[in-house]
Amino acid sequence: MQNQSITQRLANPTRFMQLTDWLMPLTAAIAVVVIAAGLYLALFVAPPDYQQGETVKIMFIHVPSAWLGMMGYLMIAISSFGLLVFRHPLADVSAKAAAPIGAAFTLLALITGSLWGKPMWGTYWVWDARLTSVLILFFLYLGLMALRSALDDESLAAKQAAVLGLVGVVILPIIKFSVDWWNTLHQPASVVKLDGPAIHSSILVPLLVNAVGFSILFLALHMKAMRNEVLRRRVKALRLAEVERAAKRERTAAAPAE
Amino acid sequence: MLAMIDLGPHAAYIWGSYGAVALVLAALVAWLWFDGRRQRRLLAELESRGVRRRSDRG
Amino acid sequence: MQLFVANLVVARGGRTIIDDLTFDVAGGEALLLTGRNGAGKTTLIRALAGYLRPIAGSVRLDGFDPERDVREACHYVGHLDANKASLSVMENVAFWQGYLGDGGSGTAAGDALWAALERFGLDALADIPAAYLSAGQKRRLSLCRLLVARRPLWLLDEPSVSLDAASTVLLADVIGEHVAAGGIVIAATHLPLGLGAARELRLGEQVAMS
Amino acid sequence: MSGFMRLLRRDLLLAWREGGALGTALGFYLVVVALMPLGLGPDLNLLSRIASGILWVALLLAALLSLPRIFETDADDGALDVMALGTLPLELVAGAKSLAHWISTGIPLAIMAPVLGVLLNLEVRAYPLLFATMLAGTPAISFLGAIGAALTIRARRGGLLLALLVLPLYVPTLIFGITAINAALLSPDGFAASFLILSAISLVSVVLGPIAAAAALRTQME
Repeated sequence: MQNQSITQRLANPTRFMQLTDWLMPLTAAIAVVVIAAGLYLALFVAPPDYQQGETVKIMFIHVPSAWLGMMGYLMIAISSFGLLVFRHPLADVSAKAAAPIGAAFTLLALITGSLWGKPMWGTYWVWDARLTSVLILFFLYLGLMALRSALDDESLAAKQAAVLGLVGVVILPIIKFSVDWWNTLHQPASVVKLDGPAIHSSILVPLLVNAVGFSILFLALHMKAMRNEVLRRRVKALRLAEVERAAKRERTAAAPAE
Repeated sequence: MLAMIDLGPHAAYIWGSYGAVALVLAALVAWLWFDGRRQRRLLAELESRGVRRRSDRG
Repeated sequence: MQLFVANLVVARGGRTIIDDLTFDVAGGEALLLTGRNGAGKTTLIRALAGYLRPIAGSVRLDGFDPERDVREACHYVGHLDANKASLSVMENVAFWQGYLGDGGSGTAAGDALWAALERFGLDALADIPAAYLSAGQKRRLSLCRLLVARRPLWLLDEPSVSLDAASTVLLADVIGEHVAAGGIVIAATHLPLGLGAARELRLGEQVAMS
Repeated sequence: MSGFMRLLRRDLLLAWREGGALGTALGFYLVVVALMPLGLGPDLNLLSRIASGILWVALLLAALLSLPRIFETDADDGALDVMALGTLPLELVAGAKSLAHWISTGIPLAIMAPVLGVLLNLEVRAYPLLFATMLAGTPAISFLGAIGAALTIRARRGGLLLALLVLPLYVPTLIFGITAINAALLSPDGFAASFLILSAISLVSVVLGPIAAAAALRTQME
């Protein structure tokens, strides 16, 4: 059993709990340090943009939030695939735990984006392709959570949510390419490009540091949410066992009487 | 220290953005924290008892 | 205390189900309603509880506060359990205790609540949400409200459905105690509840088939 | 504690525990509002002009969706039958449940409305007006809606029927809610008259809704 792959070892919820017991706080601590560094660079070091002035500082949190909003959905899609195809025992836990976190980052992307849009475009919101597609991503998150909450049977909810999660993955390329396919107000991608980033390193470095920090934070939050979900399922199992025990006690108590 | 940096005419929007991020993330962390504590408490209660009687309640 | 039912006529969906029924039950008596399916057992019970307005006849409860409506003297246990899945066993009973009862003082009410849960073997499950319970446990949970709120007239419609043999005996005991304390029980049932001294009212014979 | 307060507390607790229903209503509100600009085109001036109307209509639809919850589950599991035997008159049962619906759905929807106003380029000075009119108008939605909810408990296709029955009852609230906002945007003193009528409609609903709903509940118990 020495050469189990990491996914196999993680597949066991008990092993997962043992591992994340120390890994989660560690990840959270690293995230705090990296984000602190990123914020320092963003607020004190990065120069104002020659076009956008100081508002470019919003980008340092807006872009990582948007990335993680999409990352969260990718996480759900992969977990859904893992559940439907490999019946991985933790896949559903992962998919369920990622939804509120991804939704929170998507919401942050929308909020910071509209606060950036007001000084730049003169309005908090425009109905262009990028903003609309991110809003639809947010709806997808809401739909996933609503579907789960509407189904009482947990294993049914897991499969239904996984199907929805996989169907919804088409939104990710639409978001990514919306700025290229439709000519919109939102600026096109400037970091992830085939011929290298189009922005100066004094702005790129804080952005990347923040992006890494936010990603690590996402992992820490996701781990914590998964731990909570594993515990919630244990509580559920124990409650069922308790009900069973009570029923059995009655049967044995009743037996001699008859 | 933060007050020293001059963010120009749009400072409110910038601080608003950072504030929103702080607020939402703090809410998320608080929710995860309290949810975790609640589940642990429920689990401990369930594991610790065999049969509960009213005398436990006081 | 005595319940008088005089010349009761009840119709449902345009059909006369109960036609000119007269009987009375004294305090300390249990009345078993029997008869084939559709003979009007449920209809009679729902009419006594005040859900159905009779076409003619009267229902009178002597010995109960004349200022108050008869329905306030009734406990009704029907086919449905009236439990909330997301409330715990205790929360369910506590709500009905406060809502149906006279809002007795804290400690006494708490004792009555725990006594009822223990009586029906649910005390170990007090904190478990009702969603987890089996059908029989849910049934016993809904029977708990008979004990936590004191009401003289019990109207029970098939109360032993989904109860196992031991719980049925328990229910018969609880009914027996209520009767012994001067209460009135009217129960519709297919099963013999083991109520030795109960009178029986056979419905259906006097109903004209249409 | 009175039976009214007990019932109110229980219904709020249930709404909180089964939070999915509120989440679905809020999500529905968001989606309906977001669909409008997609259908009308992204003309921000146009959107700004019709924003308060869209927000009000979408709020009505979202609230409508959550109305069956007032009585349906309690009717399905028999709790309503038992409630009818309490010392609390059925009118107050209906009142407590409508009030719980207003607190658990009407108020959150009203709070959500100004947030959604951002999507429709609503004028900033209209935000407090919108919130105030909705807070004053939503009690009518819950208490009149309770009538429809009580009438359709045992109906086939209850949800669609409910919309047909209840939406016409909402017309006065809708008209005066929007009139109040528009009047206030045009002249500072035009607000009061419409707002008072809106509040009066709500007050009348709070009185009439539970009476009618209780009558409907009595009939359906037979």
